[in-house]
Amino acid sequence: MIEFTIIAWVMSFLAIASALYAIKTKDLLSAAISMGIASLVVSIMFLLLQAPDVAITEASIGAGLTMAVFIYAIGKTERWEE
Amino acid sequence: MVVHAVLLIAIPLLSAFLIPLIRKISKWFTISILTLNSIFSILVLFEVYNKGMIYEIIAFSPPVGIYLAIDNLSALLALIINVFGAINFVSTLKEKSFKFHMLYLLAIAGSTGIVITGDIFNMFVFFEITAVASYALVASKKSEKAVEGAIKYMILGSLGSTFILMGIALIYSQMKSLNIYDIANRISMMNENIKWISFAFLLTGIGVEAELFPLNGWVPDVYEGASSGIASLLSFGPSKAAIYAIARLLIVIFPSMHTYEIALWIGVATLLMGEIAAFMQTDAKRMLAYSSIGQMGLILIAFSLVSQGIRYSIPASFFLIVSHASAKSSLFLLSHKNKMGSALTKYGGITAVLSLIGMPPLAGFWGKWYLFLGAASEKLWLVIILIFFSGIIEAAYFARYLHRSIGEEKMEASYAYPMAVLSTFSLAFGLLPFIYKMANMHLLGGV
Amino acid sequence: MRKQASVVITVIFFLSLTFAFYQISSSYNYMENKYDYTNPINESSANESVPQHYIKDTKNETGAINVVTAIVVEYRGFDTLGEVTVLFTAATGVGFLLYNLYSRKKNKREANLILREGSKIVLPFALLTGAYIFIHGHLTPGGGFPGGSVIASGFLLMMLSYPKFFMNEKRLSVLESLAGITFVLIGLFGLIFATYFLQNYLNLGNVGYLISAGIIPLIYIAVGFKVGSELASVIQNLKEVQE
Amino acid sequence: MNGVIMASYFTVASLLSIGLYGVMTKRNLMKIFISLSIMDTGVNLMLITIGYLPGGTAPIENANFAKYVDPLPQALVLTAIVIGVSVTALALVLLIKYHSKKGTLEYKGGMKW
Repeated sequence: MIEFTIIAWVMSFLAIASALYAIKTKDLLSAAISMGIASLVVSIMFLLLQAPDVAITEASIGAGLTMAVFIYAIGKTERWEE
Repeated sequence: MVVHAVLLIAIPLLSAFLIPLIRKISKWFTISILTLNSIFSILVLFEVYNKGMIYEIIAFSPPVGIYLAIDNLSALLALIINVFGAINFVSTLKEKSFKFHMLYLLAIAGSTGIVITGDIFNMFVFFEITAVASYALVASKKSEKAVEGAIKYMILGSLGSTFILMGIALIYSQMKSLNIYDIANRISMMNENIKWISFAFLLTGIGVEAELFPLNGWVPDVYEGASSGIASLLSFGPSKAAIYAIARLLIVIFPSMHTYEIALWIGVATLLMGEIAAFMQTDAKRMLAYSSIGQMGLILIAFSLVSQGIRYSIPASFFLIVSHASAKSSLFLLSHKNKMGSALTKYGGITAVLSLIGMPPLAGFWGKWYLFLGAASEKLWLVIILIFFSGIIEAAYFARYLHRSIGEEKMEASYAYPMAVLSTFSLAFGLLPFIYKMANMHLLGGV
Repeated sequence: MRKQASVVITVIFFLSLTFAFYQISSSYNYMENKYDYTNPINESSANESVPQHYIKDTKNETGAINVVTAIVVEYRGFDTLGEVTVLFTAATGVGFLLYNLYSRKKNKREANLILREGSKIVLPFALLTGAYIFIHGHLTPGGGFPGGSVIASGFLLMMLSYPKFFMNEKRLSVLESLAGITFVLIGLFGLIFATYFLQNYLNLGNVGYLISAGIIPLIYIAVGFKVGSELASVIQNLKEVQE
Repeated sequence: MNGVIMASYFTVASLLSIGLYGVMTKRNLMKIFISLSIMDTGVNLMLITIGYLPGGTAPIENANFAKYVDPLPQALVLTAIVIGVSVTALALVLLIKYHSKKGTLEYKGGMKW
């Protein structure tokens, strides 16, 4: 089971790093994309936690469509934070 | 005749789904559905009055399934939400868009769902329906303030729903159940620390919607920005449903001296903050919004006095809810023009203000009366003094409000009639003897 | 001042969460642990925790192999009805608020050849996959929500590659209404033909076959259509809006 | 404690705290909603982790395993994900309206009492 633990910690740090980058960066587009990446990474953690239904849904809705909606909205407004 | 309480939710949802197919007649369809629902909620109230608490199972019996648990107070709140919703809809008849009608129906259905459901996650889902519908309705007025208020509401509301979900997750981790009464029966087995953390999260989350003290930054902006029909809807729908959800949380799930004490002091803080801020406002809508906050604090104080038995606390909260719902919604409708010209609007406005101040024999008087009795029986003299003090402030700014708003301007009939009818409720509930019996019955079953 | 206060609140929040998780994880035995509680309505299910009941009895009670599906559609079907209503409310709100902000100006540049031709090939497969996911919800992982969102992403791909691609708003809304009405009507038929709202009144069939589990596939097909059309209309609305 | 559970609880606490910090400190509305989305993800992971049982398998009937994870939180998370995306979509529409009225996404109002 040690390999699962290692994967989980790697995913954990990836998720936290991309969430931190999403908060930190001034570029809203990359913030939205790194939020999507965090979501995708978390969906891999759902798989590790034996939740395939949730993993599929999170990957398609949480990561895919949410990010698309954000990107459309950024295209209609502005890209840079002050 | 068997009354299926689930129809209170199923019918509005079905009609909201149906409206896009019959766009042409959506207005009349919505009115008839709201009327039907009000009649139905009266039937449910009588059912509860005759038989005591109703449990309506959906699909499977709990705790594996969901049920609706309707006690007297929630039946009355469902009645208030549906009947007031039907009356208040008259004031929004100018709206042409069928999507507005759909959102209105969904907001009513969601608020009804919050008060009648017996499952904590189901309550969260209904919170979201109500919240999403109200964000859209608030922003529907095409002004800058409306959009700004809606965004503020949305930020705090989404944060609140995240907190509610965290609280639910923590409760579930210990109890392995989501049914409110099931959790309540076994709450003593719960880990003490997790109990406190989840209580804090749930109170924070629901407190956003219930306009409690540190979380009510959105209230004045939303009420100021929204059109008067929608402000009126918000004042009797979602906020009353949320305060009832807090009552369930406080009285059914986490009944202990400490939680009551926390709720009491949050209520006092909310009351003082609301009334003092209302006194300093110049704009009528903002003043009414802050006064709403103060009233919500008063209702929370009433709920938190249950430790001495529910003899005074439940009647007090009940009358305060009725008085606040009817009076505030009619005053928000009045704020459309802000002048009382005709006799009808004068009658409505003055009745509403008197009920809020607490003049006998209106509903507001009975609320404050029972509240004083309850506080006196617990020997909370400081709280009594603070409530009395805030009552004086309230009387002062409402006197100023009345003085300013008597004028010659005429209001449209679509606002004047619903307003007069809504404020009549605070008179009717103050006088009907049936209500006293209702209020003294054993409420919030399971306590 | 504001920043310091935020840091303090965040740290308190983090510590209280960590503390709660520590407390939770020190009691990991729900399958062994039996609670003795009485159910306000039905006392027969006492001495068995809720997850245990789901895992033991789902197959007999609902005929579904995927327990999560059985919970989403049957045991807690009312939540799912509320959830599709939230999505419906949001889609309605999006259309309502953007009503006078549309533009149909079409001076956007075309996407490149590979994307255009590729998406033509991918779209039927995306629709097929979505349909497969929601029809097999009671047998395999997935169900109405991922299926619907896969369909919506197929349309998103078309919108990306063809700027002129446009779905008829009216037809989409008719589709989502019909799907929603189907869901509520299935529930109401439960009230009429059986005892409770959303109760299963169809034959459970042979467990494990495609046509089994009574109303679960029907509801999931309705949910799939509803979610797909709503997400597609939300995305289209956001795309069409003028700045 | 099981390593996977520890990792995911750590992720949950961090994601929720990062999101809360972002909501409280940021002035840009798009950033606030991104933070709220991050919090949503964190809560979903929290529910799933609460339902996880070390050594359990996904709750789909399987002859080879005897132990299953708790299915109920997974059903709840399916609901929560869809609710999250609907709220986000409506929020972004409101942002577009705000931007078309004010020409900026910065929120200057603050919490005036």
